[in-house]
Amino acid sequence: MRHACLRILRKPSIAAFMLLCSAFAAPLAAQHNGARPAAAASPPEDGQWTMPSRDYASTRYSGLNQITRSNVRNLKLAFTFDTLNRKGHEAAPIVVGNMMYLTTPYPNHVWALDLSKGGRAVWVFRPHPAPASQGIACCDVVNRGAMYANGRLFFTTLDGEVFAIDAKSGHQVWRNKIGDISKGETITMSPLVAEGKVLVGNSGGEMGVRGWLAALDAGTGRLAWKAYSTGPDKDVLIGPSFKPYYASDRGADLGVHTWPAEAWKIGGGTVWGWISYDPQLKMIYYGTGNPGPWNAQQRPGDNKWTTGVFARDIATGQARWFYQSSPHDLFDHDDINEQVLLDMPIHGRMTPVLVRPGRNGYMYVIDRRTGQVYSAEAYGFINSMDGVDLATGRVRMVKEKAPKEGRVIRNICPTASGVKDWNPSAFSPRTGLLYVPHENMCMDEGVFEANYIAGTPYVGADVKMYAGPGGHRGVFTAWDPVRAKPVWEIKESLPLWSGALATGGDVVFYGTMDGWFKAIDASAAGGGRLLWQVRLDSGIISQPVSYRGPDGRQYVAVVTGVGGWAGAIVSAQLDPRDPTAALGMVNAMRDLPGRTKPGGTLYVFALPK
Amino acid sequence: MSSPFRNSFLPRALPSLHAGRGRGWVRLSKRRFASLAHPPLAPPLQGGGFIALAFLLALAGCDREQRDMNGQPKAETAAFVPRGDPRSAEYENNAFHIAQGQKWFGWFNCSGCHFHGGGGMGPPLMDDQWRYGGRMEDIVASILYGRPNGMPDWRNKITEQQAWELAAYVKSLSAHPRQDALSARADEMSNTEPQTLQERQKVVPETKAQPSGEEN
Amino acid sequence: MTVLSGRDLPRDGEDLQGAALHGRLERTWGDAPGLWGWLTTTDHKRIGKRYIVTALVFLMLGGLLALAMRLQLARPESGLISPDRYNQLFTMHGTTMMFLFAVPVMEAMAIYLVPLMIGTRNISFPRLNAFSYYMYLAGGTLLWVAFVLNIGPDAGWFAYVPLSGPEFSPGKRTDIWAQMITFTEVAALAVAVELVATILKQRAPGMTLARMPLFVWGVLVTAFMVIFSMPSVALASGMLIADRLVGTQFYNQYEHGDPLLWQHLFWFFGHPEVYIIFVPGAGFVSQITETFCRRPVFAYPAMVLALVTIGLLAFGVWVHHMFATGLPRMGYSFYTAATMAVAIPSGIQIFCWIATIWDGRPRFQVPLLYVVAFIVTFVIGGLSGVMQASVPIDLQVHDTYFIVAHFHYVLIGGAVFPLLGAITYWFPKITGRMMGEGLGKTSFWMIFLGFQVAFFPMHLLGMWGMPRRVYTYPTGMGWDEMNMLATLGSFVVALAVLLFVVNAVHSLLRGAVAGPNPWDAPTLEWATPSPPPQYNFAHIPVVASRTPLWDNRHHLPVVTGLRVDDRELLLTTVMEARPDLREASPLPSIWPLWAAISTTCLFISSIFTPWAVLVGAFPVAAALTAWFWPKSPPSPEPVIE
Amino acid sequence: MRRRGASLMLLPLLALAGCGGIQTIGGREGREAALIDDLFTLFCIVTGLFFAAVMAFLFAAYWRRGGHRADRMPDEGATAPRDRGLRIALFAWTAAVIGGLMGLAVASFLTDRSLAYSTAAGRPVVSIELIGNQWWWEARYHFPDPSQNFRTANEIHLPTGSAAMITLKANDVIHSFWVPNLAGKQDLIPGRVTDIVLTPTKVGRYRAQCAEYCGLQHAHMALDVTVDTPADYARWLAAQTRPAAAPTTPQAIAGYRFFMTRQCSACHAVAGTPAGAGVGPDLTHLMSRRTIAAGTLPNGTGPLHAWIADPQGVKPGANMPYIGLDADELHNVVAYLETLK
Repeated sequence: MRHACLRILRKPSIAAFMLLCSAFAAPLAAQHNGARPAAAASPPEDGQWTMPSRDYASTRYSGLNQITRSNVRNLKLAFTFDTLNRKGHEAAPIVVGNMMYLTTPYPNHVWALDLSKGGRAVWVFRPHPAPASQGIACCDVVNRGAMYANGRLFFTTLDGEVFAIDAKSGHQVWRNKIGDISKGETITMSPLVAEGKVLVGNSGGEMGVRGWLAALDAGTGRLAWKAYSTGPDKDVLIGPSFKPYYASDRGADLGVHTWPAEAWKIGGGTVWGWISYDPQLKMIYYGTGNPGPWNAQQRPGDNKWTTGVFARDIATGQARWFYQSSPHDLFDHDDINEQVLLDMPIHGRMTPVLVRPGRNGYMYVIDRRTGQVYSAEAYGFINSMDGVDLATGRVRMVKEKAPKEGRVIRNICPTASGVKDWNPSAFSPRTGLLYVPHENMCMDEGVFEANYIAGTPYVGADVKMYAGPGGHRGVFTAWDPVRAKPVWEIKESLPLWSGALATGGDVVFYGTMDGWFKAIDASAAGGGRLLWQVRLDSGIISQPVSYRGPDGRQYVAVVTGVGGWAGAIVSAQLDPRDPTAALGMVNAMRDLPGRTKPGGTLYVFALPK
Repeated sequence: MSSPFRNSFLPRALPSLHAGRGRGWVRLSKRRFASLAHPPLAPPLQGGGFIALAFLLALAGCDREQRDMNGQPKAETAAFVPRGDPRSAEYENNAFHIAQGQKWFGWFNCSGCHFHGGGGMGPPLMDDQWRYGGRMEDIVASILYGRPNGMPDWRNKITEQQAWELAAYVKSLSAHPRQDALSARADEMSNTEPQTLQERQKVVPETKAQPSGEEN
Repeated sequence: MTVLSGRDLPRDGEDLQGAALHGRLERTWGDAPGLWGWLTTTDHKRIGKRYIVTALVFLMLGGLLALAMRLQLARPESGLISPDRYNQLFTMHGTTMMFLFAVPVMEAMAIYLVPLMIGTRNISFPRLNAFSYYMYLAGGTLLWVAFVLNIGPDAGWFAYVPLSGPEFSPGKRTDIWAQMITFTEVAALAVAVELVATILKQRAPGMTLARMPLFVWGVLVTAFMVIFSMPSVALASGMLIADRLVGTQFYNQYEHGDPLLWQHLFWFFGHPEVYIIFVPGAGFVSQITETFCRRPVFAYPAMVLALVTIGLLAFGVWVHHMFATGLPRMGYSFYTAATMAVAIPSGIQIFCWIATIWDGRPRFQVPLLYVVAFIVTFVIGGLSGVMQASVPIDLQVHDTYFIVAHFHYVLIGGAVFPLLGAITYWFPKITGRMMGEGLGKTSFWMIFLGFQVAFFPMHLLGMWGMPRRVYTYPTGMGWDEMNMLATLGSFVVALAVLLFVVNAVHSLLRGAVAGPNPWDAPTLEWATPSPPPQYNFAHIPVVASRTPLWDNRHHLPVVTGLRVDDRELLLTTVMEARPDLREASPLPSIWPLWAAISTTCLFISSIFTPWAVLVGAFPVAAALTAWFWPKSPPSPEPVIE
Repeated sequence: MRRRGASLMLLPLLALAGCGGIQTIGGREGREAALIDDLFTLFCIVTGLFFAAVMAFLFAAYWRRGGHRADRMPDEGATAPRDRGLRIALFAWTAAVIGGLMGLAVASFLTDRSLAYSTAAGRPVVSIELIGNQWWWEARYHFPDPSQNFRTANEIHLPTGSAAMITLKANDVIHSFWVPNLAGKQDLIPGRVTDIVLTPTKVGRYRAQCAEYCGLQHAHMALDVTVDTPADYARWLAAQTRPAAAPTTPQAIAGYRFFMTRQCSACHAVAGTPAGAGVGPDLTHLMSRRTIAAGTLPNGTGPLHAWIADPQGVKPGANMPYIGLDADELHNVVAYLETLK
């Protein structure tokens, strides 16, 4: 009830807000490229942050504009909250009304904080996931956040269970175990709830699992449909409505015939990243993970439907189209990155597209309706691929950089973690730019025959990563999706593993792995000017959010707690003397233990009253 | 411990060598000698004298090279492996067993989680931190019976001998066995500093098992 | 008679000869009595004898290994020897025969014979010579002690990586093998340098290059081959040790090292190695043929050219060991041609020896019998070698028993038969007593026939598909009978070798006393008493032909005027052997032994830790400093003072 | 001596005599082997002639006991004319040697080219990847549709009359692939990819054996080569592509359960079951093979029992460990394996 009241009360203020925004926007509009979020997928600003991606279009844009380029330097700490967990915190805080919800890494606690009481914990939900699941989580025991819908909070646990809990009381509504840790399946992703479905996929592409995306009924938790990423068409939910744009994706049972016999059963293609939803087309968009094992010589063929993006009907799960960005993936280029749903001019016509910074380093602009690739330009340094052929949709591989059994291939750029890993970018409708936190790293890779034993890693590669050209490991790029080129770049010493946040005050936020939380001038003209930064207790790999607090002020919240694939050297105390540790990431992160320490604290900032 | 030398035919002069027998000295067991005497053509020991030979024998340490491929039944390993299992010494400083362990380490995907000792999904093995104890017996127990925070149990997937060999290899990651039983590198992508050049790590007797997260 | 003039110092000459000269020379050149003298000696004959005996002991040991292998292979699926032990056996057999017997024994014979054959008083660098023997002994002992301790190498005498690398050969087995290589390389290189210097600078006046006995030519060619080929294997084994001990990546294909690098380096040594063994053998054959046919070897220039050609071709054929590795096919043709070309000088030599017999009046005593056995056997081995030069044929017979047969025909036929002949031939020179002819002939026929029975069937086994280096073979392959035959043959050979030893020991004690020249041979070593005095020659002989003793049967011209109070040697010019300089030969010294002991410690401990190289360098440096500490003014002086 | 010479003359005949064997270079059952065998025969004849010439000269010299100098001293004047005859003979001999060698070299080169020609020209119908392991062979059959690919161990099947391209890789140390009845050998070298073309011409079963020393069990690393008619070969392919059938008898079911839950499945794969490990031989069609343990034992109930009960007794050092099954487990597992037809 109270929520409803609040909402009604707020409405006028929102209107006023919008007016203000457009007033500010006027001077910017002159150089605006015309890109805007898909209207149906990005509701007007309500000061809340109900899902990690902020909206179905995955903009991660908060229209709040109290914090501006000119006053951001006055930001002060409003309150903090220690999660008592010292693993990698990748989750975004969820803000609904007066409440903030925080999910932690394994053991996947959910904290409810009352924002009206300075962030005091109201309740904590402990799901007790199986401890053994820690042993099969490839890259730290992370969790990427919960999602709020209809008074319930939906989240997943590492051992493969989906929970729905009552947002107010913290009582469990239902739970459903959909992952099997004995096969190596874990779940780390944040579920997406839309049209009464909870969409969850599995993790474990390094364990020889078979990837899938499941839709559970949001009310009961019962399985509505499950779409595998490999195997026969009926498992992949490919039917008559499947009309991929490119010829290489057409044919019967490609999920079987593009694999060696049986290999598709353990072939990966997990779904552990971001899902976007277009309420107008009723289609979801998500990427599939890498095929397993990493050693590509063990799986000749295109390895459908891994490392590509699926468009599916949300009601039935039936596939509409598919685009494979790395057929016969050589480098673990999971294609699970976010897709930002935009409407933007293509050849002079406003076209519904999704923009996805691919893990392989190409910024794909794909037609949401058909799967046609309009452009795919590199947004980072790549030497293992030589562009995307827009006629066939296939990426052109550089032969010399293809890993071969028995010989290390040196200086492959980008690394297995890609030009950009899971950490999501943000889109600001005010500037029309996409803010992409990403990496600039290269690797040496030596592959060998991997042995499949259920529930154990299935990789077959030794990797050593290191900084790419220039010696910096991270880049924060402002990308113009229409003109398909970068506007400005910020070089960061460490790879960027945190998400980005864009705000209506033309400030973008991101964090670094050594604990700096930074505010940057979002404008194209600003050139990536650093406006403000603060050093926090631990590295940041989570997703900053912005919301309007009960007091009407704009807050910016971020969780520290270094970890994840890149930060495991700190959170799991890996030994830097083994450069291949953590799939080669340790080699690139040897200096991290000296620059930060494990942590797990929520920091909330606001302008002084 | 009963003397393993009872059945040996070494001259009386030698026991002075045994007096200082720590980890480093050779165990001259009956089996050892059986295999020494057994080859049809142990050539005549020319020159040198027996004492010198015995000294060399002690120096060269044949246990280190003994290739016991059999792994025939020995006492069942109990759910936790008691201290002082005679197999500890037998496997820990034996180059062949360490090499076999190295092979199993790759085959059975130990390297998938622990990589080449630096850790990843699993904890590092080349440092001196042992969550569940760093003795051979503890390591074998960890391998065979698993540990709650993610280490799977391998009781039914590998043989006991393989577990002991794996433990020997795991110990060699921290350069713990005799230097002359260690190997420098495998024919794979270069990774850690060769064990032969590493500092031998201390074995911290046991650190309390640390559950991750606050509740376990 | 040339007289070397000089200051008023005691010199040999008309004033000083006979017993008085003998006494003076004995004092100057003699060793200290007893053990001390034994340890400090620098006499090439004493060290040569030690070398020969040690090498022959290794021959016996290697032969025992061969017998064990033949026993195991006599029957299919035999359980007599475990695979682990068998692999050590054949590795030890190959290693012992190649590194501890064949090369050392040839160099040992040269150490003993060359100074005598070219008419000088000692080998050059005699302390190095002593050092080399100790190194050789230490290397061989290291290997065999390791084998007795069940840590014998088991990766084959060729030790192909990655099998011999750190991953697939755990423990110290291969390190011991590789370090044994280092020992024997040091020893062999040292001897090679001594021999080259001795042959080029210490020949008797008048012994121009064109008058050198063919054996000396063979030794010269061999020594150069050693100098150019052995560093290759020392490098290879050094890199192997580094890979195994400190984790370098020379042979790790993952890190862009290359297993084939080993094969190239090893065979770049390994093939010349075969000729290093054969060329001195050919020298033995030439000397024996000459003596027993009463004719100088036919077409001396052709023989010399053939030896030199073989020496050169030896370095262009190594890839024929690698035809199956998949290197570029066209490149193989060159190695086919080069390998076949070796048959040309060999064929010329064979012709010349037979022509010498044809033209002469051969006395078929035991040494010449061995020559005949050599010709028959070596020709078979050589012809089967021509077959393997062909890439397609090699692809079939490579690594089969056909190859085993081939190289035993070449090595036993080409080196061991001549060696046995040579031992019989020079036995009276070395010991002063003749070897028994009857036992000699018996053992000859047993060895010769036993050898054929043992090894000819292996050709067939190879053609029938039996691969090498297998510890057993299945029944029903049709290999059983031939294997049994080979085993029987090998025991006949063993028995014959035993007879040979019995004969040698018996002759040593009871043999007929030989004069200075019992065979009426033409070369200089027979111009001095048997056994030779420590100073070799009372006066340095002067040579005017290839067969000085036949030319001047009773009055060998000599050169006098060398100091008798110092170990003075006469150095001559390289080509024409004109008197050039006199130089003092070093005195006996214990320091070569200490240097060898400290080097041994360094080498052995560097198997276990790389720091040994650093720490161990100090004692070595100390020993070498003492060794080279100048005690008298450097003395090369012109002949005419 | 004479006898030896005679037997060497018999070499070509002996080479032919090897025809009957399943592992002999005189087999001539493949195009390549026949080419090499022809060359081998040529070499035997030519080298045999040279050997005969040398022996004849040696015997002549032996019988002659020539030389007319009773004082055993060389006499330049007297030997000069004789020398001239010998010198001419030496030149003639050298010319003969050179001529013979050149002839052989050319013959060898031509044969080599025609072997290489078969590599380049024949678009291979069969494409097999053969992988050498300590101490067994893994064969992977490749097809344009990768889902048709399958693996087998210690055996290959080839059709007659078409060229088979065999790609060779080594997993650990150097091995060498050699089917003497079909062709020469080719090494498998870690880090390199080599290949060889086999063109079998005659139906039959041949034996290949590792020909490069590869460690402890080098002696027990055989490969069973079956050359089929194209029709039989197609049937075999079809059978191999099928996954394993589910076991039906209670004993086999018990064995299946054991296999899937115990040590077996950590190393071995059986297509169509959860066992997908790749470090040991693929057992999907185990019972269609003639041998087990890389030719160490014939295949069959008894040998399977023996092998599984104590692999180290049969093949010491092999990677198949002693597991210590009790009698029931052993019978069950063998019963299950016997269903893998």
